[in-house]
Amino acid sequence: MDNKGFFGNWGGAYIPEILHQTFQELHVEYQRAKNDPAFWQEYLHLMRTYSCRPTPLTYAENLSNHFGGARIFIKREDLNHTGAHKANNVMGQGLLVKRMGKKRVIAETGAGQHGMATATMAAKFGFDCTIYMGEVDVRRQRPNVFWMEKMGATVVPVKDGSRTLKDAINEAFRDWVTNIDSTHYVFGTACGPAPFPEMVTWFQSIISEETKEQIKELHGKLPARIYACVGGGSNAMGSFYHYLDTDTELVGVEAGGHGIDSGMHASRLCGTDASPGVAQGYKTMFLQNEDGQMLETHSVAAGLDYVGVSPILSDLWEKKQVRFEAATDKEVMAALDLTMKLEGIIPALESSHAFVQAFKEAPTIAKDEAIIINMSGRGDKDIFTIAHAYDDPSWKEFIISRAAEYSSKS
Amino acid sequence: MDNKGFFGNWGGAYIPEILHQTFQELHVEYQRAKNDPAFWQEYLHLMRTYSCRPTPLTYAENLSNHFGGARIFIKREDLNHTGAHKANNVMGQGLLVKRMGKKRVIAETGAGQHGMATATMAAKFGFDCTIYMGEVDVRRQRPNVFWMEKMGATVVPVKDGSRTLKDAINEAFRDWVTNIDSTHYVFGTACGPAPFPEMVTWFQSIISEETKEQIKELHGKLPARIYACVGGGSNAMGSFYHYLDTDTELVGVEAGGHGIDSGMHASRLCGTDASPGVAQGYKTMFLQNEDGQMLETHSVAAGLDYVGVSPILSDLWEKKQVRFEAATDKEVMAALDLTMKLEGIIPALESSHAFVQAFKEAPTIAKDEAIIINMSGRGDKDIFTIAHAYDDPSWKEFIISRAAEYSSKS
Amino acid sequence: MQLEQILRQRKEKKDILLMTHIVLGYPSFEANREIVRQMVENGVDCIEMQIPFSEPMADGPVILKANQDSLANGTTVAQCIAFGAEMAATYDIPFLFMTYYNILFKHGEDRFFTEAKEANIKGLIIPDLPPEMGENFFRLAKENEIAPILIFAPTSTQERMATLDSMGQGFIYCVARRGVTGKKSSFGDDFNEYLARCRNATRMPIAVGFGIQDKEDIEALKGRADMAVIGSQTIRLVDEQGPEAVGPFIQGLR
Amino acid sequence: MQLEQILRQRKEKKDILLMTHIVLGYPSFEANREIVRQMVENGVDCIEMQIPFSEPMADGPVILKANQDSLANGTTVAQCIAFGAEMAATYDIPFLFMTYYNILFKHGEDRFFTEAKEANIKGLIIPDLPPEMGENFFRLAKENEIAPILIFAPTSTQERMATLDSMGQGFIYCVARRGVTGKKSSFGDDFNEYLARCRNATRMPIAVGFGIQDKEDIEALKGRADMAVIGSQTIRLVDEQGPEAVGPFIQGLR
Ligand SMILES: Cc1ncc(COP(=O)(O)O)c(C=O)c1O
Ligand SMILES: Cc1ncc(COP(=O)(O)O)c(C=O)c1O
Repeated sequence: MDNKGFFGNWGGAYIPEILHQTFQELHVEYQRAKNDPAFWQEYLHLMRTYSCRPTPLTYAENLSNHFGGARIFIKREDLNHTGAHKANNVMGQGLLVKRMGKKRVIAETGAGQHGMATATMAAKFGFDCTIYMGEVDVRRQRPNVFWMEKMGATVVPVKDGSRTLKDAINEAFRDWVTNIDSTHYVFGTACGPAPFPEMVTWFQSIISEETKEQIKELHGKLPARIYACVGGGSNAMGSFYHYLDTDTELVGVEAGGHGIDSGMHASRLCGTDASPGVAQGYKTMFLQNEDGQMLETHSVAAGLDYVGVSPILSDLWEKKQVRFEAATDKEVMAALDLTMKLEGIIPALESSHAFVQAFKEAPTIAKDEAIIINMSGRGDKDIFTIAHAYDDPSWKEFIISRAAEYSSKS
Repeated sequence: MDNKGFFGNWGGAYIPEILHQTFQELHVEYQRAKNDPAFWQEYLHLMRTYSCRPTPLTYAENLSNHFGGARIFIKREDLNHTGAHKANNVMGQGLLVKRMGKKRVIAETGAGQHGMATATMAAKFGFDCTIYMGEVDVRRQRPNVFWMEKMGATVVPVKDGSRTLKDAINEAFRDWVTNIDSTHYVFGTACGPAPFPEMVTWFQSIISEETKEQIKELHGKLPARIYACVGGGSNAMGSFYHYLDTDTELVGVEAGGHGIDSGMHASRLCGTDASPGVAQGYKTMFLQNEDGQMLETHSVAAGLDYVGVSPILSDLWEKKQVRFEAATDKEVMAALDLTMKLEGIIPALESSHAFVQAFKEAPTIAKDEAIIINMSGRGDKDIFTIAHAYDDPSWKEFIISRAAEYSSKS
Repeated sequence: MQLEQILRQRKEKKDILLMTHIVLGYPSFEANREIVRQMVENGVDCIEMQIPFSEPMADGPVILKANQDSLANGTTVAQCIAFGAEMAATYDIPFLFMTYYNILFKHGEDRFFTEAKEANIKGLIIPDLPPEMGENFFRLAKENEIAPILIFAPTSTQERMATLDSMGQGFIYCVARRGVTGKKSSFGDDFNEYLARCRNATRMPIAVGFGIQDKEDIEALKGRADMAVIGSQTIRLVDEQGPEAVGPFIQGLR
Repeated sequence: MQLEQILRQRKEKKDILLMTHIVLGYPSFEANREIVRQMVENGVDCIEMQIPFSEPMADGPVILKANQDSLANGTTVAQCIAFGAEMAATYDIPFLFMTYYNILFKHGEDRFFTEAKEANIKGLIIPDLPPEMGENFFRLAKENEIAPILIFAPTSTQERMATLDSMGQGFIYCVARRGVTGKKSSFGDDFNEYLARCRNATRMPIAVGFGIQDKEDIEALKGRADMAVIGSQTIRLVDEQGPEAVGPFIQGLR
């Protein structure tokens, strides 16, 4: 990051003037934390005693044999508290908020994972908490909303625009400009105005800090490739970070939705539908029309269904340091299925995108090489989406009979 | 355990003759494993790389302050793979099954947790897998059934008796006597015929092996008390085991249901409704009538809703080495609520029973003492039960609208 | 006279003996009475009367359901013992109780044996009580002269059979196959070999049970076993055609 | 003539100037035309025309909805610029474009400035483009003599105000409070102190916006600000009573 928050041509901080001062303070606090070795130690202690870090690196023997190529290792962010890598970022920001002396946090959420993590952190740190969530997402992710509320957060359904993630981000910014003095906006991914992309990456880099040791222990050398799904880009940046200066090839997998040529996807760095733009406070590749209006995106995975992408990834893409691929909804369901059956592990729909690409490439990689799939989260909390996507008849019956019970009683 | 499988007056192996040989083999294999230090190392490696062990011991600062007494620590079995302590036992038995050269596993399940864990283990080890589950439980735990099936297990709804856990156990025994040669019955708790109570306890003792180190690191000395919920007794035995010869007071918390005097509960060692009996292969305190017929039990937590209890716990109860208490459904919901709000942690309904008793006692314990609550599992997979128990209106609306979608399409 | 002796005497006049099974209180004690009458009148040699238990782990679906329905009707252990006494007083064949160990344990083993003896019950079959677990039980059985009937299984080793033989009385119950009651067994080479092993391991009469359903099955056992056990099949019959179908069925078996 | 000069001239004859706001294409360009006509005829001194953007992060619900509806109607940037040109050619007051940076960026900044200049647009308000991010933008603004209007916020330090003052042209837009457009502000002591700070920090005219809704608000600003900005209030009015209500409303403001 240069001193204006750019990574090559990307990033920056395109923020309303009212936030200028707040961002100054955030920059200062972040730099102070970065330069204070005790801060990272405090962070590690928190993650170790509250959130099960280091998360395991699992050798997927059955999948490896099945594909007959590279040794497949899975980084298990599903076992992180709240079920995804999101907690890494959120807990880190929680420590910063404590240092800044603020008493209230807000966050946007799409899949609900980041909202869950933020509500959790707020409960743990004793902060007030408001979560903005597109109305569409509130509807598809009701269980997450339920838990956020139970942890004491206020969940506000956002009824503007496409009523999904990007609109929740806009709404969170609106709250922030109104309540800057008391409030910190816990940005959920490596996007947004500087210093968020770098800061979120820093917290998420705990993933690659761990895998680098783990893979050496389990495999004796660094992996040939690492695969991560790319929504905003935080789990990808986190799992790539400490390999950027190594020979390991880094592969980001975007949401191919109904296909990269269908217009129904969320692929920004793979494919040709995106173009450079500035929105939500930063410059990156956006899915937008000729006039710069953002397009609707599509993915079976709510957490990948986003118009922008980390400016750091745009930079690495431009510099060809990270390769980008896309996985379609259909491929994702198949990879999920195989992983459950062969390894007894349930990746989130988001994470399953990374599995798709790894499965495509594993057979072509030598048997003495390792690849790591970053399993960003667990899928069991997505039961409503996954059972629905599988069109499971007993699930439907179950829901219908539950509903009948509720209707007759109310 | 004496050589007939008794702990004091309790335990034994009351099994049909057809199983005699199988139990002999199991005894031999178990002893061999116990005496082979490499086995435990293999087990630890598996748990460390596949299941996030050691799970954290979390200092619950907010709860501690709230109650103003003992320092409350929470052992986080919720972060174990599949979301509960059940995996400890199942993975261990999986390793044994591999050694015995069997290719098929069966299990009973009540809450679905043990079934999930077994289906997971079977996928990981490449075993065929059949799960027996009372029809009532299949209905209340459909999400678990969905995942078990996705992991390749066959889930058989049991339509006999009370159609809950004990009937699933009977049915699993029926399968076993039919398929002894190929099949191992992965018993889910520290009950059943010897060597199950001891063997399950052995695998679960990994919990107290870990906490003993962790509490010394975080608190400098052993805890004053440890609280664990008691269904069959496996998480309790696991979290007590390495403290049995220490000054730490051990407290088991049973399901008080609608109240210990209501007849609607599952308290066997606390209260006066249970009496010694022999069923499901072992002798213990059962909730039964004058004629020895088992009674219906009640608990908001499916995993505690069982007529029997570990014979090892009956022995420790008789010898007053473990104190038993009960928590009512209502108290459980309140403790769950408080824990979510203050710590950002969602205990399973089962585990919440342990929290209830710890909360009652914490204020009376000196501030320089620690207590450990064994959080046996996570509650977020119980969304259907918990949202229902809270009578949450948005949840009902959500289910009704989902159902409407399914009804209109089918 | 004790059970083994009674059976030996009866066997003198027949190719093979027949033991049948009922679940007490199912469908009702009234029906039990009628069924027993038809059984005895049609030449059954021994009847095992199952005292229902809520957790019949070794029984298959037919008997399991009968246990449950009987309990749902309110059947008690006391009623069962009384009924057993009534039958033993009425008919001149040996009656046994079959049940699970908890029924005795909870009733009090002493008391159970005393009452069973008073009822003139000749033997007990307790499928979940292996000899290792039954020290008191076997002592009481001996004292009360009630035969503790033990089971050979296809998985039993020679050594195990020897142990069982040394502890059991009355006869040895050879289960024909792996599994629970109520499913058809096939009597192939494996079975013959198993039965030979059983015969070698004991000098008591041997009964064969589990899945014996018709005349053909019984024919196959003649000369190799002393007694054939008809279990679930009569319950099915009563369910479908009522108690009066039992007589003709039994008659048709030899 | 450049924006600052125009405003100073107009200010000579008035206690306070009035700037109003419209969202282009909302409810329609037709309606925009009528609204602008009524505004100008009733003495508005400057109009900011918002080119709609799909992500208007600094706008409150009223303007947000107007942006979305306009885009849903199919409003394009080209239409907006053409409309701006038409207005500037028709009326003798300065017209500004207000929009978010991506509209310029995607259109091409060069091209946007060229077209805006051709349209005789006097200034640009881009709330998400702080001076640090706009090197090219400020260069082009200077070259094309279009005023880049910058914003003072209640959170701005003296130092920050100095920076903004040095980069901005035309006037300084002082937002009256924290938050987004469309909510009522209160003009208490804090506000007066803030306005004094603003006045001290710049020699340009100062406009006050965010939440100005009626004559009373405007009275309160007289003598302290050079221009009052009416934003969401006219949109609400048009929504409720149609474009013809705008004239009387404006007239009633002073
Ligand atoms: C499990 C999981 N993986 C991945 C993502 C995508 O986010 P990112 O690209 O920032 O890792 C999300 C977002 O919600 C998620 O929940
Ligand atoms: C989370 C959890 N805790 C506790 C239990 C009770 O079992 P046990 O007493 O064997 O630990 C269960 C059983 O399903 C469970 O799922």
